Amino acid sequence: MDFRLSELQRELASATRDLLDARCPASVVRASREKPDGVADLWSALAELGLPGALVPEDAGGLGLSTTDLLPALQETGRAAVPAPIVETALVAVPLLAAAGNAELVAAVAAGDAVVTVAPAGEPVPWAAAATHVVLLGEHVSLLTRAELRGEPVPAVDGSRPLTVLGGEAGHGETHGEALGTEPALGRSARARAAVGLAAQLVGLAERQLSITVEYVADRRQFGVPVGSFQAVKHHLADALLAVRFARPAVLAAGLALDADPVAADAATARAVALAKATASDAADLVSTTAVQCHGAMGYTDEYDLQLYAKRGWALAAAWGTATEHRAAYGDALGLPRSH
Amino acid sequence: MDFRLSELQRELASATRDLLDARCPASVVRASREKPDGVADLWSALAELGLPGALVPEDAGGLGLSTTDLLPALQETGRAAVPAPIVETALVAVPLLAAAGNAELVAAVAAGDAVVTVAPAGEPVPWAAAATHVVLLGEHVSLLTRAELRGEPVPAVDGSRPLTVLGGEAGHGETHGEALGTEPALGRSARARAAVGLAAQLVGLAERQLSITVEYVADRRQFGVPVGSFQAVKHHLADALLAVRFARPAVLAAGLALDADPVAADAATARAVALAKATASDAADLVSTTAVQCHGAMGYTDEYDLQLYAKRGWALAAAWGTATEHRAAYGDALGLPRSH
Amino acid sequence: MDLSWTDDQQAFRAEAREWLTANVPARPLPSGDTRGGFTAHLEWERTLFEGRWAVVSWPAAYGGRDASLWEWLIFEEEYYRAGAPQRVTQNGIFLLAPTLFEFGSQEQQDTLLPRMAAAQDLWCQGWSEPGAGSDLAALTSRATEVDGGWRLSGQKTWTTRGAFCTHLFGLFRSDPESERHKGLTYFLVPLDAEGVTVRGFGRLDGDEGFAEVFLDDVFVPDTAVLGGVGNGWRVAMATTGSERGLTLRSPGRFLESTRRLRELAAEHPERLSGRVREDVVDASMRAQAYQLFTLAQVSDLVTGTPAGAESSLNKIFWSELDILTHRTALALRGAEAAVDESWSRGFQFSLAGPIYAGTNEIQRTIVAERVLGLPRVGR
Amino acid sequence: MDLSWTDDQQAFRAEAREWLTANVPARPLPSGDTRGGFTAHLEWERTLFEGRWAVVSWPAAYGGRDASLWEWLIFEEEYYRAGAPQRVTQNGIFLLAPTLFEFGSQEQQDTLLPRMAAAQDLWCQGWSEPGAGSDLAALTSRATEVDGGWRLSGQKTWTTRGAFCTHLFGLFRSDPESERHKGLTYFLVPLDAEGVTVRGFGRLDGDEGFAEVFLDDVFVPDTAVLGGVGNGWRVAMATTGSERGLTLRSPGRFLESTRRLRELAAEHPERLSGRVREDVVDASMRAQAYQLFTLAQVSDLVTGTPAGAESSLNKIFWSELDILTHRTALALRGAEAAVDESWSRGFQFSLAGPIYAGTNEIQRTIVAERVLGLPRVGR
Repeated sequence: MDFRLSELQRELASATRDLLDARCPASVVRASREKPDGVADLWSALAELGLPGALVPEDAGGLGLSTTDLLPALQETGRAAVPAPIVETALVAVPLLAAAGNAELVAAVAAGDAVVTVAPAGEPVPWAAAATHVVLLGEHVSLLTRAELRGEPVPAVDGSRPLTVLGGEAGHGETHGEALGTEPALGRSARARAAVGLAAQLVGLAERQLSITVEYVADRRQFGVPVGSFQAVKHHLADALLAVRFARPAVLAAGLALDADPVAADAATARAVALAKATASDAADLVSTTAVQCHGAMGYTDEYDLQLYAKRGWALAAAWGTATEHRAAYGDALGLPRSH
Repeated sequence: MDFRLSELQRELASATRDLLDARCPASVVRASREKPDGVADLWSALAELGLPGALVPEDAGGLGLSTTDLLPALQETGRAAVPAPIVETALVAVPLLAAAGNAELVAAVAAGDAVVTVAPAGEPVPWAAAATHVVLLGEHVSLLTRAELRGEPVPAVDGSRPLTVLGGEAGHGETHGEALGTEPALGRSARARAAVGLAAQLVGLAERQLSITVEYVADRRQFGVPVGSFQAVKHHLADALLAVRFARPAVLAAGLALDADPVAADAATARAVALAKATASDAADLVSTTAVQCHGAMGYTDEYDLQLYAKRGWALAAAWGTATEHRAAYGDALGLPRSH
Repeated sequence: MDLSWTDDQQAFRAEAREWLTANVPARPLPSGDTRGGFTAHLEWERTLFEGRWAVVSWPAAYGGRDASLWEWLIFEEEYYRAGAPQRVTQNGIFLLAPTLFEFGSQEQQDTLLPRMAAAQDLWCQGWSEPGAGSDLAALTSRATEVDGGWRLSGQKTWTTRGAFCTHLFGLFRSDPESERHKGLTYFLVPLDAEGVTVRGFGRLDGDEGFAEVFLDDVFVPDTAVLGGVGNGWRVAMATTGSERGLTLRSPGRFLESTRRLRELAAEHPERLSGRVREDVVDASMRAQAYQLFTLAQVSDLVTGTPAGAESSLNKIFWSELDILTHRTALALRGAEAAVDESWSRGFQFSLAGPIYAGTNEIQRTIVAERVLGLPRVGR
Repeated sequence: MDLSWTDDQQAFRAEAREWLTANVPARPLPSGDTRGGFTAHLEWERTLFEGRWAVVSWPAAYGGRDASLWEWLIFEEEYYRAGAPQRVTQNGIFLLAPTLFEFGSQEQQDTLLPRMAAAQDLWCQGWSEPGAGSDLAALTSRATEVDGGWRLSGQKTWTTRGAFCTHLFGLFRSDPESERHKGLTYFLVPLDAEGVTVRGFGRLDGDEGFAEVFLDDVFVPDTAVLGGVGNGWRVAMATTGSERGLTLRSPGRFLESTRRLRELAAEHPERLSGRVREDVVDASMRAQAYQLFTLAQVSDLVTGTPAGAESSLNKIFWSELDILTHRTALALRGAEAAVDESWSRGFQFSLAGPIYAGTNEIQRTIVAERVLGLPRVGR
């Protein structure tokens, strides 16, 4: 029993943070709103660090890591609101491609040459224009090249995470393009990894917003004192911190559960995943509401960076199951009846 | 359109408050915990004022009032936590007895000689030992004398509102004692009046707890200043006041809805009743939690009077439908689907 | 005690409904907080004015109908029920006009009100400054008395729709020696005056709905003073009172938004489990509770009992209801909540509710101190 | 990173489970906060002690098992899982003992700890006074130095189970010139000393679980001082740190209470709609989140990273979880919630959670100032 981060986790997370501090400040996230085709430079840098291919075996050009190994680094990609499908590529697509034996694309991912986004059945697809490939994740799991994808861009709340709504493929009741499989375990485990990867990013997003807010209220003076010296502000922010601190271990535990049960077959795994996504979504949501409120009108201003992270948080909280949906799933996994 | 209290409402409420200030201080409520047989003196005084028979026509010895006329006075009986079934007698039983043509008992109620409690199907009965009669309110509505009632006292959270659990009669699927009717409208409208009467008392209970708390925190000093000068305490109490202020008009509107639709047949009436009980229950609950918290350990002390009103509030919030149940009913009355 | 409308009031409602049904644009206008949308909304404002529905509670001489507060409430209900456009003239009509009626000279009223009603003058609010947000009394923009008038200098910010308006009302420090609430004067400033620079900037939702207004030695005549030199705080507080209370957000708005929420819910029955169904109902109930609370409040108002600090209760209530409504809508939309459309925009806008017109923290303190009588020591 | 238990830890769990299964009373004892129930609980404490399960983390010499913090957590899980009785010795074992281990002389430890473990000495906490509740530093009970010891005078109140205990630990003002946190000394006082009067009084739930302790010129020897004269505040804060954190409320307690909540839910499927089902799940999830948070925290603790102000987060979290759990249980019970039984008692007790061991308001301020680093100016 030792729930501290491993040396490897700490080092990869720290290298990721250093990279993103330099290469993905708020200005890059902001500018990406005008560049739906993606941030190729940033992706190359992430690939040099090994993140897209982190789960690819070492002999295939990857880092050979487990889901848990990667989560703290993904948290950093959340903190920086990386405007690219890193969770989708590294955590969702790679194991599906590897299982289907598409070694070529796996190698391209590890080399940084492929960017794979994922289209969950019935949900808008993020970063489709920036991706080289799209995995359709429904009853049937299949792979399209971007050229094969038919869909329409729709305006997104988070402009740095552009959305595409699919046409005929939306339901994923059949295979389009290259078949990756139809076993229920494929989709189930991929959805679980997506939820946990996003949960890690949500924790990072929450931490970022909290630190922006703490800095602001310590500095901003109203009524002759720092805004952060008011009891109401202190207590709001203490609650926000609490939510973040309790989400973090839940996310890591979900990673461990998935590594021990990669097909996500056990009820305990389902519970761990639901706990991670629900807790992290709620934490990010509470932090963003609190942050906007503690900033006053400043928090309601597009030119101020807070909103970039708040909007990414709202987008990720809504994706791959809302908090309420994950609570319902957790209850089901506990065998709790549902009634009218 | 004029939503101010009428002269009659104000005068009856004011007379009730004066009477209860004198005859039902906290010490009387406290002492009643040891007297399950009731507070006969206090009941006589309430009868002299006309409350138990308020809805009885004037030519039958009553005040000939409407439900709405009576609600502000009932709010005062809540504020004083009157340890007797005044809502059950005046608002629930009297119209049932009158409809069934039991003029004798109606006259006895108006004269202050009868105390009638009500046993809703499946719920514990309050003040059974203090009542002369019990109305069983289920699919069948019937009347028992206290001597005919079979039941066992159970310990109550609110010792000044003792509880009895019925035996065979609990389901009320058949008539016991004297039949009062089986028309659905009878039970439906009686339950609606009970809910609204309790809602009025809950508003009074909430107001009482709020005023006790405001007085305490203005006086009590910690850290060199009154506790009530801390922003956190101020904001908690502002939220509590808000809940009470928004519950009051909802309760009065439910009275008007019932007076216009005495059989509670319309969806709008169902909504008005659900709104009143849910809002008043939640207000009383928020106020009591806030009051206990703002008092610190003092609020957690049996010898301090606050708890008498808090416990009555919890008991009434749980009776005749919880806030969640009334919200579900409101949704049904709006035609909102229920799903898994 | 009576919750029914008179025949006259019902007739008024029928007339309003008929006119709105005939005139409300069939398709929603683009957001009035963008330059293009603002123009479209101005057209609508002029249509309203021509139908004499722009300012129903004002005297007929200024373009109104001398409607009672009851009729105003009815009109608001019908207005939202009809899905009519947002009122881009709101800050003038609902915030400045009550102040003009209370403190303005006859000449100010006669000159300004008709043009405001006709959406010829478009007013924005100049309260906040970079260093004075929730703490309005910290403002530093100054007014210096000169021959025949005043020179204004300073910077206002977070001015809603400031880039599209023609006039600004706001507070300036007219006594340089003064501090906090003293020595302030309420000025009325044309934005085309020499020395005024307006820069629009984006809100959270991306619309250019805010502006910074820079004033560099801007001359205004003595008639630009509203309510007397040095009386600015008292005059402004009368305005912020109406802002946070009833007139800013009437119940009709929330009755309609919760009706739309139930429509959305009916489209997503698969999501009506857990807290979501109860939240949909809760929002609907709160909208009704707000309506009833308002009816009680207006019953007092029309019989001479002022609302006072209690209007802070309105502000807290509707702003939280608005967040609940939109948060629940997004829960119903699931992953679609990430799409930029009216519910997600509305959610973002709802987050501003607890901030503008005095933060909810300030409102709670006002309620605690002025309604409950808690001691002011400490914060 | 590894969330699995070692073979030794699993063996420890199995041994604890076996012993508890064999020894936990089949029927729940009457409340330990009543005089009769307290006696029954003392018997249980002695059974625990005889099985060497009373103080698992203490040295074997004092009756413990030298168990690690991990094993302590495991024991707590098993203890609550088995439905074992409340620990009426809790205030001594979990609050005083850590202080004795840190600040006590060898003689104090050797004398007091074995008697505490064996439930021969029963300790209650003497912090609060009528004028010093959440503001502990305002206490006025005083200690006057005399030949060979001290004379204590004053009044302590809200002392949990004070009427049934034999000893009190608490703070007294030993320097009459001192103010606030200075000049305080931590004393250990036998309640049968001359000049001590104890009056029990009822809690919210009606049990006589509180006491007032009046001290009238009570003599105690110098050995009654814990941690040095004038060091009382520092010594006491070490204790309140453990109180609010982990040791007062371990995850096992909430894993068990939420398991019972789900049992109750399964008995009331007709009420599992709306918010109620989601609240049942939410409480269960929070219990698991608390367990995971604790595992992370203990991972740090056992490798030398102190918890510090972060333990305030535990206190806020478990106290709110406890209220949610019981509030949801009452919603499931509907009208039966008015009956006085374990869930309604538990609800009332849960309301004390945000008050005792430092109110949650104080904890939030601690978190904001010491963890987030917000400025202390103002309140």
